[in-house]
Amino acid sequence: MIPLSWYLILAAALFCLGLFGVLARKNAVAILMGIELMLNAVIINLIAFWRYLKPDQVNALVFALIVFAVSAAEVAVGLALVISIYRRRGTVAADEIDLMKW
Amino acid sequence: MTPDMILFLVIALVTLAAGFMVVTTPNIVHAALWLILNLFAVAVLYVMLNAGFFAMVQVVVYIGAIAILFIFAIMLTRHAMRDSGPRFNTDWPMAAILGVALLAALIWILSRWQSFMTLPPMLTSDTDILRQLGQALVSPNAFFIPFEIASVLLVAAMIGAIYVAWGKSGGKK
Amino acid sequence: MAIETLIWFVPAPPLLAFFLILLFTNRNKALSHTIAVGAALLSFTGSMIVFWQALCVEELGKYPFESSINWLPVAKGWLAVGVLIDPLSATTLFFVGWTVLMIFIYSVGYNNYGQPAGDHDKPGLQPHGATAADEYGHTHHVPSIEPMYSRFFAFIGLFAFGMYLLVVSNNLLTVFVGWEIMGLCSYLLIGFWYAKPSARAAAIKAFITTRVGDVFMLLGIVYLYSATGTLNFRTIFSEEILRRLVETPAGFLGLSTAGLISILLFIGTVGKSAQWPLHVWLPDAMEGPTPVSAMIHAAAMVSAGVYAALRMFPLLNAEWQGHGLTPAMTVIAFIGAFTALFAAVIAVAQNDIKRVLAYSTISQLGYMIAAVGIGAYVAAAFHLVMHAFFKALLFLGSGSVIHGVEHGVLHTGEHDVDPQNMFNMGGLKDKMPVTFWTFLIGGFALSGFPLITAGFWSKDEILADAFGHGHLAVFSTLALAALLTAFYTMRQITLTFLGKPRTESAKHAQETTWTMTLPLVVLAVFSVVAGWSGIPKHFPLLGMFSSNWFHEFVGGTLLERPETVEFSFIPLLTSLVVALGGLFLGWLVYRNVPAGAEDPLKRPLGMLYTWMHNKFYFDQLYDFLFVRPVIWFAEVFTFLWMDRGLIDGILHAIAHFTGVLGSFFRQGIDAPIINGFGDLVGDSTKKAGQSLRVIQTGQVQQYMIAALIFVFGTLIFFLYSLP
Amino acid sequence: MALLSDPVIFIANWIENLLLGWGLAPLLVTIIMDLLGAGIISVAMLLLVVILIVLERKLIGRLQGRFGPNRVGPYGLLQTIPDMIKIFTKEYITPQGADIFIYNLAPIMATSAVLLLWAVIPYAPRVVGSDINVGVLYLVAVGALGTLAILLAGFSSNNKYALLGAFRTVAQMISYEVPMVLALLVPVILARSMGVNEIVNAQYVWYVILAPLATLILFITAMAEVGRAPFDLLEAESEIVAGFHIEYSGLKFGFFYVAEFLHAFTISGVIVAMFFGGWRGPGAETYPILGFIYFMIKTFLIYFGTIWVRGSLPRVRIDQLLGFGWKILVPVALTLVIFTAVAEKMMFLMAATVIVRILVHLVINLLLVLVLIVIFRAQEARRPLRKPVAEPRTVALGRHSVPPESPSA
Repeated sequence: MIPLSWYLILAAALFCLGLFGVLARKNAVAILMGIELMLNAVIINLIAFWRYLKPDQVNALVFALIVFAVSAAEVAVGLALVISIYRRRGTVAADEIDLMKW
Repeated sequence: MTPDMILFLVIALVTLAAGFMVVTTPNIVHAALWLILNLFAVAVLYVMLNAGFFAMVQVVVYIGAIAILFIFAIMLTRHAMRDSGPRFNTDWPMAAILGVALLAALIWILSRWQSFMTLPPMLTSDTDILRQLGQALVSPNAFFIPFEIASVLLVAAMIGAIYVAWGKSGGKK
Repeated sequence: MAIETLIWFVPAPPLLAFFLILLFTNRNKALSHTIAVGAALLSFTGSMIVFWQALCVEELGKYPFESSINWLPVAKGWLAVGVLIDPLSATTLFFVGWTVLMIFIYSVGYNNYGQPAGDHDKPGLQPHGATAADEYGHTHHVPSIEPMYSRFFAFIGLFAFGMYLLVVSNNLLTVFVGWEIMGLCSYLLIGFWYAKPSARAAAIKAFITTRVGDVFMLLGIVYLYSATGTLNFRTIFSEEILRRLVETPAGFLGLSTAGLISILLFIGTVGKSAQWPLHVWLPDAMEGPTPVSAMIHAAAMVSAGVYAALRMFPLLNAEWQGHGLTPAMTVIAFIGAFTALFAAVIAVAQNDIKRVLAYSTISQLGYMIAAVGIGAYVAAAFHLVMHAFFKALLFLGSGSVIHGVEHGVLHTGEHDVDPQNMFNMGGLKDKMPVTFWTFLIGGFALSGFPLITAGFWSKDEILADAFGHGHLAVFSTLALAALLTAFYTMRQITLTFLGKPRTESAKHAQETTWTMTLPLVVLAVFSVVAGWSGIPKHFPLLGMFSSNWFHEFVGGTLLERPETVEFSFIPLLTSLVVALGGLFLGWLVYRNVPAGAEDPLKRPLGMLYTWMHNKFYFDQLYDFLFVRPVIWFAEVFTFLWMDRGLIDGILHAIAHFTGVLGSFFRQGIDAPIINGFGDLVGDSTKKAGQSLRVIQTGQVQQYMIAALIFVFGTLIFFLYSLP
Repeated sequence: MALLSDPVIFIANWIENLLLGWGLAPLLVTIIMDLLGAGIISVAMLLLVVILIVLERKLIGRLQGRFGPNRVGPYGLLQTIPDMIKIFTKEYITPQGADIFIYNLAPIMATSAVLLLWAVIPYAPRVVGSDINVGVLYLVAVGALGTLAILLAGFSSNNKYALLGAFRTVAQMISYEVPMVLALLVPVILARSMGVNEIVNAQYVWYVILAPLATLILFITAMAEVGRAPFDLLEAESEIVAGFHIEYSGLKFGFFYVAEFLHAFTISGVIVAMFFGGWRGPGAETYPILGFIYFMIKTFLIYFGTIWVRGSLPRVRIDQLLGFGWKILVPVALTLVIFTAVAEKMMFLMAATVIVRILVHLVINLLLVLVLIVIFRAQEARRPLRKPVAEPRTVALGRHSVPPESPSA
């Protein structure tokens, strides 16, 4: 029997990896991938909590579903933004997209 | 050390390794592939959590839609990807430190939680959780509104994505 | 429609016409005069209806038509304005309506409606005629249409509004408003041909001179209001208010309040009715177009003066016990009588046909004022009406004559001929028959030709009153004036119509259009028949047919009906003698004056004639006494000394001081302290921003890192603050 | 007897008991059994492809008025053997600048994606790879894998035609996945379950009768998914030389080749399981071997239908393809799902009999078909006829054909 902590630690590690990706990657697409990793970690957490704490209630599952929907939407819009930025500026490097600087 | 523990460790290893590759590999296409592998592993985790439905949804949504979108985006921005610059930006050590610190903090906080080491309760086989989920999603006194809002969000995201990506040279797909 | 409401609407149409013409129809001449005459016709109809209604009421004097509305909120309660129709105003309304309508119609012809536009006419100048080619190709010089045709009708429309307002109003305030409106219009109309310097001067002269009177009248009104707290006639003329006014002394020359107010108001009348010593503006007012002259002298302004005097009659003779005049009445009677004689004397020596009429107007007004002065209320009103008719007739007739002669001038092309000088006329009887006969009737009426003309009855009544109440001085003065009146009237008629034409222009003069002759005929009829309404009862032979309706009717205005004087033959004979004698003398002296000859009276009278001819140098006197000092005061004292020297000096000093102060503030306080502080804030902000802006790299990931570090800080803080 | 009536289960139980007898842990035994079953199924399917290839080539030949392979073996039935040998012995060409890992991964993914489909399709009563309760979703998910494989292949082989083909494929597949999922929802609604096994078990009446329109849609979309004619744009030789697998050679190409054929067959199997009652047939419960036979027969019939379509219809343009998918199939499928769901719910509430249920669903489908036909007519009427570029002329002189006029004469 696997204790809950394993899943939680796994999710935490995955989340931190995604966070690192988001913070450190140059490529905007890669940043979006990092966000996907973080969302996955969240979903893992939700489902693990459902399984271990409230297996007879569907709330956690509903939340997981909504996280799915949100992540899909986020990826669609994010990638569209990346593509249009690429169209306009010819780059997808996050640190070159700094028009908002002083 | 039961087999499922071994299985879990293997899967977790795959997951973390794939995730690490995702955030570190210089080739962005490989990163996408590692992401797919990572997603698969996560789907297997769902299966191990008796959430086969979510495993399937994971595969359909993430691999069938999101990963494909990623690869599309990568290919549409390919020769920006081709220029082999540094994979990280200048202050990646700070990011690494932050990540590790966050992990430590999370683990520390979790370890202070009393039900940290709980074991999974036995699933009563007669309860079809999927049926409950479906009914909860459409029953007005449960999660009907969030469900609808999520669908609206999806539609809005679709329209917005098409609009944003619709440059002077045609649409995205 | 209730009669009171109708009264409200009587003055409205001309005002409406004024605005309509001025604002909209200024371009379209036909539409303009249609609107104006239509408005006059409306007012005329209204006033006739009102007059008829007034006739149908018994004891109108006690129960007049009156309605008023609250207009101005004053300290306590409201200042009410309203309309009042009592016998006096009804009668005035009657002749005002007729004369105004006639003058409007006349104006159409006088301003050459239907003629071509002038060759070189300019706005502000009289039309100089145009060349028109007939079907045979011959070019004729024909009169040209007035360039400012529409404007003329707008002005006389406003003028008519003022007159109607003055007549129907029931309180001194609106009377004064109408009064001033007429003053403005007289200014505008006398200066109608503003390109002529003489017209400009005359306009200014008329305006200023009448202002002098108006100021005093305003003083009187204010005094009256402060004394009684009301301006409504019937309230003022109530017993107790009059008694209070009489009993409270004014503390000025021992006059009572009533007396002082009367004199102040009367000065206004003097100004308006051109009594001596404020008579000088009226002859110069002849610079305006002839309908204007008629308007001013017959229908409107001067009558307005007398009308106001009659209106205030109960106040004037408030403290009068029947015989022995009050100081106010003495002044009035004296000025009236003197003006009558004085103006008549001047009139004898004038050559300009319109000036003669102007002076005769002054003297006739003198008659009325004198009548008012001696308390002959009904006689004054009677003469006012009659005079209005025949003087309007005379003026319009003279205008017609001038027009005919101008036509002749245009025809012959001798432009040095003054078409208004009687010595350039003569023999027009055959050229312009209608004008001649109507003018003759008017002249006889003016000179009081016995029994048939209206002037005879009115003038005779005044004389009878003067004699009957034993004011022999007034009586003799008026009689002498009557003699002179008859004389110069006959002189005018003879010089103008009888004898031989003295110039080519006179030869080629021709009768004017129907729009000008029709009013002449109508007015002629009135100036004959109107007089029969006032034949005294016990006049020999005729008296038994007469009911002396006018006396009954107008006399009813007053609270105690004035009794008619008992008949005596002396005034009757006097008037007969002076009228016929004057006429005969005039014909005798001027029956055959050859062309280019000078006035036959010149040699016998000698020095006196020159004085008369120059109006006793009153203009020069006023010029020396008032105009020059005022000009000096204005240009030297006020402008140079006061304005330039004192006020500007003070102002410049203040300005300089302010400049110094301002520069001190700028240099000493503003720049170093306030600006310094502001700049300090600004610079420090900028420096801070420059030193801080390195944080804003524009790279979202660094932002996220910063945010996360902060989150960690808070997280750790809270975790350590946990138990 | 049991062996004859139900060989698969019999053998499975035997081996399982044998292993347990060796004293292995039950979990380990299950794992071994699963692996064994998976291996058997994969091998069987890959061998089945041999038959499929011959069958298809012969049928296409017939449909096109020629003989097809007829040299090797009786009737050329063994034609595939030399082909296989040839393909095995070909050289592996790896284009320069190709992404080796992905380049090699793609064919394996393509084949395995097809093989994975068989994990949830029941061949016979109680004979199913794994009876998961979200089988339909599993089918869709694995279909996504195939898409991914093609995309990777096109991308990794560093060839613009390959990339174009991949893009086309992905666009086509993603467009047609939507109506396919909707069409798959209809049997799910009817059977009130997402498990393929339950759906098959619930088909006392074949769902093709209850939902013919859904069947048609699934058929069309399945062909599009597979990428067979008339939807074989991913390998439109006239436009993009050979599509995504232009750079592949030897066995790697063979993988794609096999994958395509097998995919078509698999989809037929899915259609059968969804709408044609799967293994259902007279006596199938008692003799499961019959069920297997029924299933194969039905599947081959459907497969024959696909071949027939492929042989008969020309290839469509890409815009026609996408327009048809998005403007017609998606709305129709959506309407159908809604109507079916509502009708099903109502009849469930009023406890209607089977006959009424069938009739109502039939009426709904027919109505939709009618509306569809009306819409088609309207569009046809609105679209202007394209005038032909040139008059068709007989090139060869036939007996009745006039001689072509020469420009000089």
